Amino acid sequence: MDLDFTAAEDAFRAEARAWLAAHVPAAPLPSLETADGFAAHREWERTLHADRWSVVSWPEEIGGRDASILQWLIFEEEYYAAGAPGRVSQNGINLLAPTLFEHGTDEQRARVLPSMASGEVIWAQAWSEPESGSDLASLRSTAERVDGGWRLSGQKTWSSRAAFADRAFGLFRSDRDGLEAGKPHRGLTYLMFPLDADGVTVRPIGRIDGKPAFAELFLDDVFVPDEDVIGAPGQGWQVAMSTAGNERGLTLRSPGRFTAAADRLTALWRSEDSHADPADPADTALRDRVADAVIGARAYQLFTYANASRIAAGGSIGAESSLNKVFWSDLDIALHETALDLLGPYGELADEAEDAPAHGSWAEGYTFSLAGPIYAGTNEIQRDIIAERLLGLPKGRR
Amino acid sequence: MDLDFTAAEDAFRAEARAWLAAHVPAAPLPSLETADGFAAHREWERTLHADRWSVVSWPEEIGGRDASILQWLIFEEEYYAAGAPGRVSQNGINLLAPTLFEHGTDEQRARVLPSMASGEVIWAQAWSEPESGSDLASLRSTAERVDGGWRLSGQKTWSSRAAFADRAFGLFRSDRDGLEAGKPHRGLTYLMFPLDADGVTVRPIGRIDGKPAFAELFLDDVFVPDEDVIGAPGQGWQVAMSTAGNERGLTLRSPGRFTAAADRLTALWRSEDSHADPADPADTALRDRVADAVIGARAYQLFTYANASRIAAGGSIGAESSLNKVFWSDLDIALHETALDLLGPYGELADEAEDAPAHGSWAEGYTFSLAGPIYAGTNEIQRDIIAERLLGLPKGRR
Amino acid sequence: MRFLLDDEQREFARSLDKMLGGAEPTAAIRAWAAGDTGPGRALWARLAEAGVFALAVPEEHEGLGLLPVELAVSFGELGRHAVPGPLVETVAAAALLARLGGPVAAARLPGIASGRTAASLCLLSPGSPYALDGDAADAVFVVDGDTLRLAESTGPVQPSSDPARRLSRPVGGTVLRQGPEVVAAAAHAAEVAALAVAAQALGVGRALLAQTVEYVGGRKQFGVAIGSFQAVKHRLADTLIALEFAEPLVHAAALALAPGDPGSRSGFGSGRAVAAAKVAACEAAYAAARSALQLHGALGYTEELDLSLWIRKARALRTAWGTPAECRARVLAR
Amino acid sequence: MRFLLDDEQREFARSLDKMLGGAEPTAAIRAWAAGDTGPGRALWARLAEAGVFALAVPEEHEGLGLLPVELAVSFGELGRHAVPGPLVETVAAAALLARLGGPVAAARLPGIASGRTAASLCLLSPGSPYALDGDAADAVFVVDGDTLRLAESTGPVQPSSDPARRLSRPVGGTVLRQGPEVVAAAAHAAEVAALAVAAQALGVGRALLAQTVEYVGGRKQFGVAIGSFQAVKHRLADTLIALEFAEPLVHAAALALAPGDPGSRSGFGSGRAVAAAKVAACEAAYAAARSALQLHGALGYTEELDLSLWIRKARALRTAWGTPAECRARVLAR
Repeated sequence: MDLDFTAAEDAFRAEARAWLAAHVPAAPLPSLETADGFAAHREWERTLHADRWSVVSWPEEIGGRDASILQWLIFEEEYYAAGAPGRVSQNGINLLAPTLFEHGTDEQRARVLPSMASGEVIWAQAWSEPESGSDLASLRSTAERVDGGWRLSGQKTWSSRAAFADRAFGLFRSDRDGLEAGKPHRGLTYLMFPLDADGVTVRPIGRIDGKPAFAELFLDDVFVPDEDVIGAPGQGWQVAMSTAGNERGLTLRSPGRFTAAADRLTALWRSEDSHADPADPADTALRDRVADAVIGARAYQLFTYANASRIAAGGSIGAESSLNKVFWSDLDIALHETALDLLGPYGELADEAEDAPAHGSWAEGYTFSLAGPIYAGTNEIQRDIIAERLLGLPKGRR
Repeated sequence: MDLDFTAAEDAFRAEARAWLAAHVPAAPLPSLETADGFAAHREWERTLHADRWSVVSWPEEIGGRDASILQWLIFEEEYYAAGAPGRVSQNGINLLAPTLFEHGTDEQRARVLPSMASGEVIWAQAWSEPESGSDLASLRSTAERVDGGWRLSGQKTWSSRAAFADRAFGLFRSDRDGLEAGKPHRGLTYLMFPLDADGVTVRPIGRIDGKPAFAELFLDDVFVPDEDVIGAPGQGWQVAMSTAGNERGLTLRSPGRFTAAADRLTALWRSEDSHADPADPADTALRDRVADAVIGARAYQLFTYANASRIAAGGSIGAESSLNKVFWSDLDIALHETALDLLGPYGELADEAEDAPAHGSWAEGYTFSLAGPIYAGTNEIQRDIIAERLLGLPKGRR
Repeated sequence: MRFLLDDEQREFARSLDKMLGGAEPTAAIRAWAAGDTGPGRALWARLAEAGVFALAVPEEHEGLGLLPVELAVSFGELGRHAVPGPLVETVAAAALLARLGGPVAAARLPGIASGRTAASLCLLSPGSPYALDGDAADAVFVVDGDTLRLAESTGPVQPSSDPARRLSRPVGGTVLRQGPEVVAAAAHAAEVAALAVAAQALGVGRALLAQTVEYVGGRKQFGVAIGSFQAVKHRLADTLIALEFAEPLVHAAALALAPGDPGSRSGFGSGRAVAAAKVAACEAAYAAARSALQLHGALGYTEELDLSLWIRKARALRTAWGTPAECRARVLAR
Repeated sequence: MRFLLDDEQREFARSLDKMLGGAEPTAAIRAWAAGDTGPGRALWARLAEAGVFALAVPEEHEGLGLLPVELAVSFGELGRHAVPGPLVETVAAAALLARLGGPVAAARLPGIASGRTAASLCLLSPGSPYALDGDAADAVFVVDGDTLRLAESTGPVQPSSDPARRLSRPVGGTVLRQGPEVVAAAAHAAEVAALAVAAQALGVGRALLAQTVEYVGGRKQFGVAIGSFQAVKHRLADTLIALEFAEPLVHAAALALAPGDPGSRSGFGSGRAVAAAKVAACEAAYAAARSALQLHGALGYTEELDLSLWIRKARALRTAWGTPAECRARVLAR
């Protein structure tokens, strides 16, 4: 058992750190949930891609570095420690790409992945529907078989990034038999479609701070060619779920985000941020909360190292990813609440305010953290999964 | 709206305070969950009774003072502020007596209440059975009709005070029809019985600190005469429940206990207890927890004043007593955990330890507090009641 | 003792509730956040007509005297409907001027009572550098140590995470009064402000709970209403408990601020009583906001659902006029 | 990096678990609490035979060297079975003596490694005035500032709320060593002790969770297993989460204490790493105890159910060898 990095890993870290130091914008980009910010972040993806930092874990021939999970974790640690911008392309890279690697055709990979890596095409996810939040199997949007492809109809919602993105992916019901037989997971098909296609209407939805972080999609007889079906028609649920448990459980939120945030919080507490009033070191109530954030971020980092080691040793993680989800989402909120409390009267300010602290984007980070316990399966659902699958408690109506 | 006391109430408070100052034992009595302590506490009940302080809210002719709810609250505030001993007779006074006042016969009241007031007879409750904890309606112990009375058989458990008490009261199934018809609340009869009767075996059970705070009762064909049935046979559930909601919701734990405990906690935090190390006033983590205990105790006191005012104005409280139960039980644990943390390395000591703090009985108080969320309906059940009856959320399988 | 609102107070609450419910306050809030204070000022006039601001103005200045219980009752309803504007600051300014008396009080208080004057108030060090809605207020009062000023103008609006709260720094201005009486009056005004915030937070929390109870009773997942899930039930039960036990603290704090101060009888003077009410009510409201957001799922995370108006206010009230830490320290002060 | 226990370490844990499971430790705990240390010492001898104490003793003194990972693994199992006695104090004393070296080390360490010597250790100011199980130990070491003493005797037993922990104040004794090296060695010993407590707490928490999961799966109320209630499920899910995330902190703390200190690479030196592990593991175990007690209902509140042995230990470990507040301060120390 060890926590040691190889010389190659150390070199990789050093290279990433040096590149980031040279390239990360000095001033924070505008929020990626705005039109200007989205464009700026797309440009940043191009910069990353130019030096092969946008998709480090992908094969070299499509812009990656063949990085191991551990190297990816190292990159993420350095990335967030450097204060680099949020990743506007993460829906594609974290959710769609693993599915294409496992279930896509060579043609699909060759067509989709390079433009994803470069930021030329930004992807939105289109999982939820108005009546199907946590209960994803009850989807109602349809894909109707037509000559050479499918026609999509229905409504998707909470489609993150869709206000400004280029394309989207999601599940559509191509066969009602499963639904009628009480097996709603059957008869779904995994499809990709352009957001500017005929019949697609995108209605941006303002997040709680007003920024259009997601959108409703209205689909009215939208044609999608067969080449944009991933996996077999009717097998969409299996296709979507097969990559949900393993590495995706790790990559949903990388530990580097939290170790970097905990470091910024510690600096804020130590008044290294020029904005804050000096903290009284004896103010143990805030000290304890800062310490808990540091401990939590470290625990999440170590837990991830252990899982990465397990995967590297041929193991896999399944329901364990629910532990991850609950832990980081609770940690993220607590960490940001602590920051706002440290800021006293300035904690109320939006990041756009002239007086807002120079470092941290604490208001945006707090807003973002509030979504954590809701998206990607609410924490209530995750706790049910933990209790039933990891502890073996009896299933019950909830 | 006011918080004013009348001159008569002030005089009542002054009289109680003076009497307590003159009579409360200087050294704490041994724990009432031990044989010696039980005897000492019974003796203390006699002392209270001699000057009509044991049952202030009862009529004058049976040893009380006809005190209003508000006077009772005043008495309790003074009682606990004076550091007076725990009430070994509380099962009888708080649980059995209200039922006798409402459903008992004149003969029963004349026979039972005076010896309860004097501490001559100490009562244990006998509600739970091994398979019926929160699900009280599923009781299985039986009362079989015989000439002139009933014969009790079965097993009761978690009978508090029963290790040393004289008599007990509880519900027994006198008719199986309700149970078989899926209406388990029907066919129960409310009975009183002596703990030294033929056929009764009392097996004391050690609380988590080892003290025999409750007992199992094995009943083997125990004869009870008709005169010891309260209310109509078969109507025991209604008899037991009819007094459960109203004043009993207030009297289960009086606010005076918590305001006094919060004052002791504040004194401990201020190092007025000679035992404690001086607290750093800047140690805000502990300060905040002490403040929360003070605020919680005050809130509970005020909430109770409001309820007492509502009852005095002819109103009643029903499911609202579940709010009370959850609030005080959570408060009690938090308050005692804070005390133990204030005591640092001394927080681990049992109260019997030579080095234990002179004031507070913090270890015993902590142990006692842990039972709060369990007894008298677990807090899980109480939260279900709050959600369904006060918020109107749909009933569901839990 | 009759620690219950009387019929008249209840009726006052009901009539405010009814008036506000019919006045489309959410449109006024969204307009206010966008810089259009017109609908908000129209609402302000109706509140003045109902007597809300007069509750903080003595009778000799065309008010109803300081009536803290009625003030708490009305701020409960203002919170329930998330009414925008420098409501707290206006009654706190009234309390400050009333305590100081003299020509300044005579000049300003009648306008506050009648609703002509929306005031803001900024207590610097300790306090906040910002005046709430200073750009929209007719008068911005500033206390710095023992000096009371009327600000000349305010700096640029500093967006709050609750856009309906427009913060700015007061600039310059003329000295209205100087001396130790200013310090004492400002302390009194801060207590009135904290009481008003506590009452407002309680109303905000009640509204959040009510909206959430309604939502979870209707929203179905896995074939049943999510309100039948025990985890949902228990979270809302805890929300109710916190609000129910904060309410008597708010009422007691109001009594402690009433002339004659009966609250001090049980050792809870107005400073401690207000601080206890503020922390309990604001923490309860913030917890209600967190629960409302979580149980509404993604819908609760949107700005277009009116719920967001209350969620954002709950967060901001938590630190306004006394952070939780400051309040807890005050509860234990001797 | 391979941040996983290897097969040998897993097998060591399994064999200890099996041995302890067959050794009726609960009888030994109850006897120990009653002052009969016989069965506890018999268990002690078997632990020594399995090599547990040798893990803290260098090879030159008949030990296996300081092997912190294996130490953490074995204390996890000691916690899982709630083994009584001055286990932590003995390995901490070994670490202290090993760091000091010299004749004292040579005289005492072989006995510790072989299980002949059960030691207690008391670090005064800052620390605790008590030696755990000093009355049952063969040697009670006391560090006061820069002085190491061997206590002559111990005062009367001061009952702990965990009766299996027998506390007493060490009395008198001879000076074994004096100087700055004592201060440094004591600091090292305190870290080893905190690591051992953290690992033990993790085992205690795991045992509490396992017993509770089993109970709620069988116990029926309202016609169904209480483990099917969502409130019960979520509480136990949270218990598992806290334990699962404490475990890697304990392992990392062990690595940080290993000679060569690779843990310092990521900025977590042994002091911070041990403190983080201690607070996370002990809070997780205490929360597990609270959940176990609540979900067992009245049964969990009894002394006769063996569960009580773990519940009481979880509470005591929380403050032993570093309170949560001390640990959190240390995590942020530079």
